[in-house]
Amino acid sequence: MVQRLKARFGDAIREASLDRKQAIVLIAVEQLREISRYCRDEEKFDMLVDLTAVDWPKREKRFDVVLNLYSFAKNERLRLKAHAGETEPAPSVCEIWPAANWMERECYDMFGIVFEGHPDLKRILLPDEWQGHPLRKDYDILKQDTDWVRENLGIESGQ
Amino acid sequence: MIPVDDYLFLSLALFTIGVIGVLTRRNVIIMLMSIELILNAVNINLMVFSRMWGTVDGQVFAIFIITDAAAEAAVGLGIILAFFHNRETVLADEMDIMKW
Amino acid sequence: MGHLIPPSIMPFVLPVLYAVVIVAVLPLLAGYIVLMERKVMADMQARLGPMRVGPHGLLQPIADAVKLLLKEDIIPDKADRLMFWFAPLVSVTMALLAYSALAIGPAFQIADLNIGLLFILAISSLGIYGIVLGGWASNSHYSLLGALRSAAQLVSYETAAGLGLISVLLLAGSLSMKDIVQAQLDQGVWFGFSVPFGFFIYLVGSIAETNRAPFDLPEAESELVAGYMTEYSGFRWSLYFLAEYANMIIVAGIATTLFLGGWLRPGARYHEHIPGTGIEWLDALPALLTLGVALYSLKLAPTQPVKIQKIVMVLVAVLCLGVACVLAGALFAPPAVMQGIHGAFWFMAKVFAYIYAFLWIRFTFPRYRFDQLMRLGWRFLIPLALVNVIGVGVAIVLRQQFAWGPIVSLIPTTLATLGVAMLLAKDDAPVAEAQTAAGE
Amino acid sequence: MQTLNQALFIFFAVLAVASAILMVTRRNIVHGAVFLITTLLSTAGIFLLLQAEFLFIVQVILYVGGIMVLFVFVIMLVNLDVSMRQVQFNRQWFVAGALALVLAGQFLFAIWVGRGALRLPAMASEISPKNTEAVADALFSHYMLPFEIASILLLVAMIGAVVMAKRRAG
Amino acid sequence: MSDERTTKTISGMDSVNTTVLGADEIILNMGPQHPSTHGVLRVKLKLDGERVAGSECIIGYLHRGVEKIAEHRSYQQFAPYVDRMDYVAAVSNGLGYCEAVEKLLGTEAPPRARVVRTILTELQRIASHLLWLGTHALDIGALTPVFYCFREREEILKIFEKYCGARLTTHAFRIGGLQYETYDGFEEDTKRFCNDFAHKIDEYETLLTENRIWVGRTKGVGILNAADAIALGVTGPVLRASGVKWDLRRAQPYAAYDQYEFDIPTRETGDTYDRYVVRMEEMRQSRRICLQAVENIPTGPIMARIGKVLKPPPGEVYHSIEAPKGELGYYIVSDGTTQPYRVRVRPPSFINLQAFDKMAKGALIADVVAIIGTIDIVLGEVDR
Repeated sequence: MVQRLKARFGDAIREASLDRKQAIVLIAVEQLREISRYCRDEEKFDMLVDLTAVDWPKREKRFDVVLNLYSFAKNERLRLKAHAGETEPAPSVCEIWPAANWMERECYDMFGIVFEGHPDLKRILLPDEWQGHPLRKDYDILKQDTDWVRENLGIESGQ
Repeated sequence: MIPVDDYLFLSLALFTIGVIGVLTRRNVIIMLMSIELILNAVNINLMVFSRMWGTVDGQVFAIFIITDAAAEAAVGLGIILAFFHNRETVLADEMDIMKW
Repeated sequence: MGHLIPPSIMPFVLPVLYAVVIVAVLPLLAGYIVLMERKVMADMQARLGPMRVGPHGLLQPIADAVKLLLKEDIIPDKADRLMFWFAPLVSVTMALLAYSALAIGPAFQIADLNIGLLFILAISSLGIYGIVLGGWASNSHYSLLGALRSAAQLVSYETAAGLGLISVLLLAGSLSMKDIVQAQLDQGVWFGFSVPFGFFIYLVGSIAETNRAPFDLPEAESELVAGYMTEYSGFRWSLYFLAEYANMIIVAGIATTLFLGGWLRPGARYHEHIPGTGIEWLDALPALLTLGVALYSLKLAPTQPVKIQKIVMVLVAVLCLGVACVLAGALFAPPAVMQGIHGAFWFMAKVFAYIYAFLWIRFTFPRYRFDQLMRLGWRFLIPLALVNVIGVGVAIVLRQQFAWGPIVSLIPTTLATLGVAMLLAKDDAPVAEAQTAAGE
Repeated sequence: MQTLNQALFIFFAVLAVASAILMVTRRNIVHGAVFLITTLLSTAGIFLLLQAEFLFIVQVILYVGGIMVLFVFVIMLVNLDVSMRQVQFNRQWFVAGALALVLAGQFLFAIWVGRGALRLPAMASEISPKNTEAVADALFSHYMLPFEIASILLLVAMIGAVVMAKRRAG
Repeated sequence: MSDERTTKTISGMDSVNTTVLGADEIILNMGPQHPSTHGVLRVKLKLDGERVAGSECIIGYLHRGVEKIAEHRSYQQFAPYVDRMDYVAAVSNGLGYCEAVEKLLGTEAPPRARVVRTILTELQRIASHLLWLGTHALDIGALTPVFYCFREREEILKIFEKYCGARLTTHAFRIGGLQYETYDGFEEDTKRFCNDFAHKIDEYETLLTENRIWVGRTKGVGILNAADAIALGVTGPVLRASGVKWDLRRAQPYAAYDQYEFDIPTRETGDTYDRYVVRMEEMRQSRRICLQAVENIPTGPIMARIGKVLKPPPGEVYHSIEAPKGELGYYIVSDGTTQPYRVRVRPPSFINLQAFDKMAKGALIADVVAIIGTIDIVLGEVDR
């Protein structure tokens, strides 16, 4: 399956590996949308199980956008990973799998990854005016957007 | 033998109030209500004379008037609703065009 | 006693007395129906219901009443103060007024109007104003929607219930409650059995009319949060509550008088007994029943944990014992008195049975959606009622023309209405898909 | 019995006239509607005084229970508070009022002339044929045709209302 | 939902009636503390008269930042947090997490532990479905089923309490196996529960399934066809009711599910009634699994031999199980230290709730309540 992918997209496929018997394919973030469309149509990965991100602050392209796919026909799972930088936006896969809508909003809310092409990209879990993205490694666990808390809840936040 | 005049005076009073209501008020619903009032005044008269002659024809006719009032109210309110829906107003003065 | 009171107001004394009794007893009765409802609901749901206040929660209604009186009475600031105060008043007065024509026992009736039934229908149809104005005056979006919905529901189900009643009136031939019961005695059959569909339609119509059970949409907790009663609290809210339960009792009263033979003892036809000799065993039933209740509460008294609960149980036992003696004593009194007392007992027994049916239906059926409710009312109940009325008319003609028996002539009517009911019910079910599919 | 009867009549008459006046002058339509309901109920009371029980019931059920519910429904659906602020009386209210009073004067004169001529029979203790039966007989014997015409009238009104509602909702 | 058309209020009296008849939609706000939103979910409904024109779910009221906490806790310390997410089905959360970490470590729980885990998870599935049935029926107006369901659920919670001391957030499993040996009456209790549960289900069926009003209120409401379901990533009973025969316990068996046979109920139209039937059938299947499992619980150790301090080799794993609400997945990235570098939970309720907007379009207000109930969401899991 990896050969077919390499034949189709050439160098966009960075590397393919197996970690604990689970297939992982690292791809270039620019090609994310085309590769996702390919996986869904040709490779029958018709369900986007999960879309999330992992923050590696030390790398220059710090975010890993991770897509877990599942194919009903082949009863197989595939994980696409793409390195995305802090500033440049990642392509949104909402048109391919509508399920990605809320997951991408959560990634934007927690990590600050901007998904261009997303119909309504705004915070989903935190209040809209909240400053900062909590799941980033540099966002200390005790830190809180104190001014939002003070002005909305009227209490001096405990931390 | 009670004189008939008290009832007639009463129905006259209601009748005049109804007419004043129709003529002076701007709000269409109040005008419709005043018409109901006038019909009611007429009913009282009918009842009095039916009681006087001892026959029930007056009462039967009163029933017909009430059914007519019902029909008239239904259609009248339908028109008001349709009008309000389009022009957002209920005042007689602003109902100046036939087709909106 | 007659000469004591000046003759001019003599005819008014007895009705006023009855009226005072009813207005006094009603809140208590409504309170105890609430307790009965919570107890029945509890045992249907495998739990106990109110037990804490008084033995087996017997004092719960008093506790509720006191709580409601003490509760702060909030009026929304932009509410229309006059209407806000006036609306619950309307619904309570209408509910109480409707009692005047209700014939509790042969003797116990405030006013035997010869248009008794129509009078009650007219007055209860005025109850709508209490609800609609209440919803309007509290000036909140939710209560207005609730008020409009309940008004629409009441209006449409009133026609259905009214038509259900007409089919009985055709048989009874008169509007006055006393004559209807008399007709049932003469024909020897309760109208509930001779016109089963009329009874069914009236049952459904009355449930919808008092906003209960599957039709309690106006105060459906899940969406409109108590409908028109949302903004009311404290005493005002209890007025609405009292009106609802009073309506329930009235509707039960009408159903008992028309369909279950008012104050007639079951098997009343063989009633020609001579006082003091062949008293049918059925007559003794009321006395035995109350005696049983008295003994049961006596047995329970010692087991009550708290001292005052013991006293209350003993009190209840004494009360029941007294009622049992009165009922037993009446057996030997002249027939008029006996009929009066036993009549009242049987009437109340049937009313409570009917209300039990209300409660039972309330706890088994989920709630109707508003459009299904309307569709059931207009597309199913009213046509069925019309067919029923026509059927009964045909039956009466048959009876006069070919002198069939009262029962025999009604069988074709019931079959015809049954056929129509099936026909109507069949096309009801699949409508749900079509309608939502269209909405998709 | 006579004094009670007179007292009741005066009570109903005063109630009717007072609430009619209030209805016409009120700025808030809902109050107006409630006052109209009191007027209708008091006229129903007067019907009772005139021994017309069936009419009392028809008035209460049909008029107050039916038509007025329609009115209250419409009042609630109509945007009320804007109209409350506008001027309530149209410009020519003075001329209209005067004309109405002139008309009333003529009627008054007509009644005044015939004062005392007509008499009501005494309040019979028990009306021989019950009022409802009598009305029913008349309705279905002499007035068969008008009865059918009335039903057609109602049918037409219903169809009109439905068409009105459907067009609006469509 | 960008054009925020709120009702135009004319000066002075906050006019209630402007839009009751008006053409423009009204925005009805089913606030966070609405009685029937199963927790703190706020739904902004755009209403066109009685029909729902559009809806937007606003969540986040119960967000506790579980994933952030995970990065500062060791693997064992994080296990109790997992129960707090879907507090209605805590046991299956625990199972998912423990199995994910075991996969990360490359070890396997011993057979006895796997079977006991299966039994407890299936009991939890029945308990979760019972709670769903009770509250769902209550929303639609049937007052009685909720008490029957809670009476049965009480039995299951008693078994949990006897086994691990806690009823709701049980933390029953440990990474590598089980903490406690099964108490001696465990088999009898489960058998007794399963036997008398059989006719209890029939009791609910008679109360609701043929009930005309129940059918009227649920049939044809909130329809979701198979294609939309898959596209929206919906899983669990909601997906099976739309006609997709897929269950992780059969597709990718975990714990001891491969040893038992049970069938997967599916329906075609995917409306509220079908979801109700699917879940009722699932309760019966879970009961079957429990009975088969209780028959032969293998003897042997209940804990795999792993050290006190867990230091999984760097790398990542994604493991998912079939929770009562749908596919519950754990994506754990480890950097070799005792604390996980990143734990991502794939919450079934969060993604199923996304399908709410498609189901609610065109429905009536009363149906919105039924649709929220039928997706069976728990806000703890939606907000994390």
